[in-house]
Amino acid sequence: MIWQLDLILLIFLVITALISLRVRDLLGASMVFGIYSFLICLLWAGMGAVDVAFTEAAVGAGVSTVILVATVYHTRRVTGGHKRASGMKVLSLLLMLVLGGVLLHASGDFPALGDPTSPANDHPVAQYYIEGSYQDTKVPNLVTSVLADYRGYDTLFETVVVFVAGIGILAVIGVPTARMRREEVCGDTAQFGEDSDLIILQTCRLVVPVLQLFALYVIAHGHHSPGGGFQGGVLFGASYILLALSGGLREALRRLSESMSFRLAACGIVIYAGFGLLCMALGSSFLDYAILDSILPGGVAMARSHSMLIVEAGVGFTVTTILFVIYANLATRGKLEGGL
Amino acid sequence: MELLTLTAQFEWILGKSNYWASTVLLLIGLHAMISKNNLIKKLIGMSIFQTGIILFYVSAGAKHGAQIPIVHYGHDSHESHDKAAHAAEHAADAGQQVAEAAAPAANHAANHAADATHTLGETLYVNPLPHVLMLTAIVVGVATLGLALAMVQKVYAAYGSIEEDEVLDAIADSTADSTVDSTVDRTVKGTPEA
Amino acid sequence: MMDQMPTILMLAPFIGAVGLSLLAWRRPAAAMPVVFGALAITVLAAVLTLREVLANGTITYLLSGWDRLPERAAGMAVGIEYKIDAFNALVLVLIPAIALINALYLRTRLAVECAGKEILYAILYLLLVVGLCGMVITNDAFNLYVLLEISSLTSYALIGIGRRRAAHATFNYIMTGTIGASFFLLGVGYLYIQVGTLNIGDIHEALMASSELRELASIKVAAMMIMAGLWLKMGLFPLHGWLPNAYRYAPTATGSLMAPLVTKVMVVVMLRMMVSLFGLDYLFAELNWRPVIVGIACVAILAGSFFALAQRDIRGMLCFLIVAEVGYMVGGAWLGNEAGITGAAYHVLSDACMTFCLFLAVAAIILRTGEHRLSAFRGAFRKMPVAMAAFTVGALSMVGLPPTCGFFSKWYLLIGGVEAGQWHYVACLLISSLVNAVLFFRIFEIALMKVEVEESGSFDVDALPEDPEDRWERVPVGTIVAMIVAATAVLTIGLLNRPIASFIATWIGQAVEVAP
Amino acid sequence: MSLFFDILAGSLMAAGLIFFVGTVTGMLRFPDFYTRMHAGGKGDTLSTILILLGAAVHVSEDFFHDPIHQWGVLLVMVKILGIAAFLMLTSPTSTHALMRAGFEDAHETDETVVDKDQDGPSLEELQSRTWEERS
Repeated sequence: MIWQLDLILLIFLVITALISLRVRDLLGASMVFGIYSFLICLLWAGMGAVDVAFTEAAVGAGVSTVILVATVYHTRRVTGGHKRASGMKVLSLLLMLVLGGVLLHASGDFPALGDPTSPANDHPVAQYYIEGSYQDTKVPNLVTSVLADYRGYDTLFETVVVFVAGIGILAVIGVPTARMRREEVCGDTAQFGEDSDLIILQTCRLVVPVLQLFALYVIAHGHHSPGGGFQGGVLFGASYILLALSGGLREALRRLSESMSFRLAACGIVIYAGFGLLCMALGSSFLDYAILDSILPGGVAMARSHSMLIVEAGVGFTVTTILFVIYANLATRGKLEGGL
Repeated sequence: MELLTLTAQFEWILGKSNYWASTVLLLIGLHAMISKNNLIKKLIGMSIFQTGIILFYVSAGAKHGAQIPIVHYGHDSHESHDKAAHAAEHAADAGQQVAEAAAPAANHAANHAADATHTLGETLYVNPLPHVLMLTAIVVGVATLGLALAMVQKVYAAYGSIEEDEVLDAIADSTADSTVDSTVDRTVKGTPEA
Repeated sequence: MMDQMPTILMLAPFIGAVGLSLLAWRRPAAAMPVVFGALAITVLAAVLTLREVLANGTITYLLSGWDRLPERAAGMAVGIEYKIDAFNALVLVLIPAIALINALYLRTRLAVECAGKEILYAILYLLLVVGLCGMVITNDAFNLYVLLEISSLTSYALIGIGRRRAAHATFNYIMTGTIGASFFLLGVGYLYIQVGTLNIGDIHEALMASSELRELASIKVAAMMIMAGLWLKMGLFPLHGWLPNAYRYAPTATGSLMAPLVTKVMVVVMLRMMVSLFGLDYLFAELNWRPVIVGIACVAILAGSFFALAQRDIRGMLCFLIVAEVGYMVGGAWLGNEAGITGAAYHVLSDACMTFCLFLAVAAIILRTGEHRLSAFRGAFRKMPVAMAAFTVGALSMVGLPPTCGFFSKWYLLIGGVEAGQWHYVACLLISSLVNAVLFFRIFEIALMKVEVEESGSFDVDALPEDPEDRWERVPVGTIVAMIVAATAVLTIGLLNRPIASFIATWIGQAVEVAP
Repeated sequence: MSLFFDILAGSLMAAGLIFFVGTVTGMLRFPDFYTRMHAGGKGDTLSTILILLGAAVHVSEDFFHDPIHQWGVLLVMVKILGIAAFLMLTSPTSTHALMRAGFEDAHETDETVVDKDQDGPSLEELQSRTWEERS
């Protein structure tokens, strides 16, 4: 942690936050918000939270910005001034003053930033994750082992949150009749990117496979380096979004149709929960991978390690497909036609 | 003497800077959520609000002079002595930069270098638990954002505007026009139960 | 098998939802059978769990098999665990049971209100039940947040799936809900930075063990943020803005599921936070926020009641009654004595049942008459005897007349108020009951009146068309069964008042005893 | 040896920063959309790649000094070069896409850049042509 860099980033964070809220042009605001996400991602990398930084770069700066832009494209680009009376604003400012006072008062007795002896860092649980988890699971990336094993139940429901978002967006703006038609039309052979620019098309042709390979690497290598199911899944989903942007949504849907997406997403969750159920069937508690050493090679610790890999792959399935579905629906107002 | 107190004050401020920044971001976001008129601006505010909280958690798990939470590959328990020495070195490095905060840690690590297993966790790696929690929070945040953006598109489809006052006006107009409850829509009244 | 019941309870609706997405993407007919099957298994598992808790005391279930070992992190929980005590177990039966009965009503409405989206609706419906059960069952503060978000996201979608007017109401709900959940998360963060663990039991022990910790301002702010977050989610009076419109404009089956469950589960979470996380000693002996919070609750009760009186829309009226009821429960819980908390916990059960009963009856009446104003009730006793019987039971319970459960829970709240010397709370409770009485007897008057004298002249109910093809079609059997079950539940919970109250009292006793 | 690597890495990064300054100046000072994108696209790509090369040289120092982590260092270098190659491909493409979008959106050229009196197709004419005709 370099405090000079830390301070500069914090100042820029506040500035970009204010700018993205002040700008009248919503497209500009979304872009500045993307910059904000990248800055905070740097801050986290600086504080040693590499997995968080990776996720923020992929999710916050990537996906959030894309879906914000998609919505701005389909609604209005410029926001007017405040026609409403500023009463709300004054009330809100008063509330912020009170809340800010309370929160700053509370921060008075926090341990200093980066203090290794603070309660949170010195607690037996935190110590145990650092000291014991490698022995328990043989996974060098502590974040992965805590994420997929010690708190695997949380991660299962985190995946479900993503799934719910996909289902919810479809339920809210999906157009059922247009959708049926769309599935039929997908059968006919539209040429890949017939109305696209040659340069963009060729570049995307080159980039997409590399991106997908890298995404698989991120998922598979999550045990040893920053990354894992979520980050890899987001990257894989991004490759389909890129395909949709360059060659047309229709082309991307031909490769990964919406119903197939949801089936795969459900498959991902089934892989995760099914592994947990398998542990139950073998007589232990839900998600207790240790019991799986009877069917996986390499002893108890390696059984945990292998199970985590499989579970992360399940997460990857769900995140990949749901992100693409979210993009496809938001970019077409739920009609799955046209697009950005 | 005066210089020393000044440094101490400066360090105190540095020790709180992240928490203050997280509070500021949180308040900026919350204020935007409450007072902005444009729905997309509200959502940007929401995301900023959430990052404020994430910043708070990640700061709670930060440690001076610690490495990213990935155990170096190939090192095993018999090499832990080596690691502890490493840790002491790192902590000492940090100690030079921010003397007061990290110096106890450095001493601690150096004293117990032989008894490696107990000092490892304290200084060598960043606390991984907040990172895990915040991965979840980021994903939850983007899921909420996606659903909320879908809602914005639906509002726009219904009222042709994403400015809150215009939407409210449109709602007031539509309720003034018709006395029919909009939840019991026409299809419901028209078709009998199967 | 028996010790796996808590997980089976959580996983049955979960697997049902995922299975629907996997196998039945284009088969809307599969939606309802899966919902019924999954919820039936859940209810069964919940009942078995309740029996187990009654026989052997609190159940602790360790996920991922990370038992608390002395050599592992000094006996602290490194994984996530379930903790099911007596009250939890009772609520865990209530949630899937109401969802199951509501599914009887949902079956008749699904194809009409969500045409083309049946499967999506069923998936969200099941996952909402997962989220609600998960919040009650878990013993980990952060896991509670994740499940809170699952239940929030599903409820946003379940409301937003409705027609035009639902869109803006849902957007407001998303804003409020996110602020609430984030406040909760921030409060948990403040606890985490001072205590270092996320397990509710471990945090509680740490707080009990160290008086220095209890003195810290950040712990107080943590309590404040957690409470504020939960109040936003449950719609306590000044923060209730999202509630009426969201429940009013949602598809009717969503309204009748969420109105009884979502706010009530939030109250349960609040009670758990008060009893199991912070501990009553800390909250009442050291913080002394009682006067303020009971005051807010009083305002909430009065405001909810009078807003309800001013409503012309039936469903809007019920929504404001919920606001008043939330005031009852928050006030009761913060009275700080055993009777008050017993009353609040009891009122969670009874309010869930009576709200459910009223929403079902009103949905049936609105559907049959096509009107949403109070005038829909004209001649309703003759035309829809079952619906009106259910409505009457629910209404009497709201007013607080004896054999219904509303009477008994209010009784405990009153005793609590008297014991705590909070006379203004007692007065508000009585005034609110009186207002409810006025409200409902006005409706009964309309419903009983045979001849309506209005500007349109005389109006005879018997002259209305009897044609089954017309909008006066019969109420579907499923809805009738659902209403009968709900009304029976209201009466049963009332008649079983003694066992339930002693049950809750033992729960509080045990929970307080754990604290040294 | 170490000094040599430090100087090389430092000068590469410094060169990158100088080009970045040029990019920023161009983005701010050039008169119209096309010239600004020209400055942005070119300068941005080159300067980022220079800075990445500087970083690669900086880590490559350990390759010779730290025999334990030799292959790890090599992997990091390869990754950095991979990023550089990726940028080489994508950054000009995105500039092109933006330019084209601006062109189809009929952004006006500035008169100090394009002499309007000169013979040749106007912006409107160019836009009305099909893609084949344009190229």
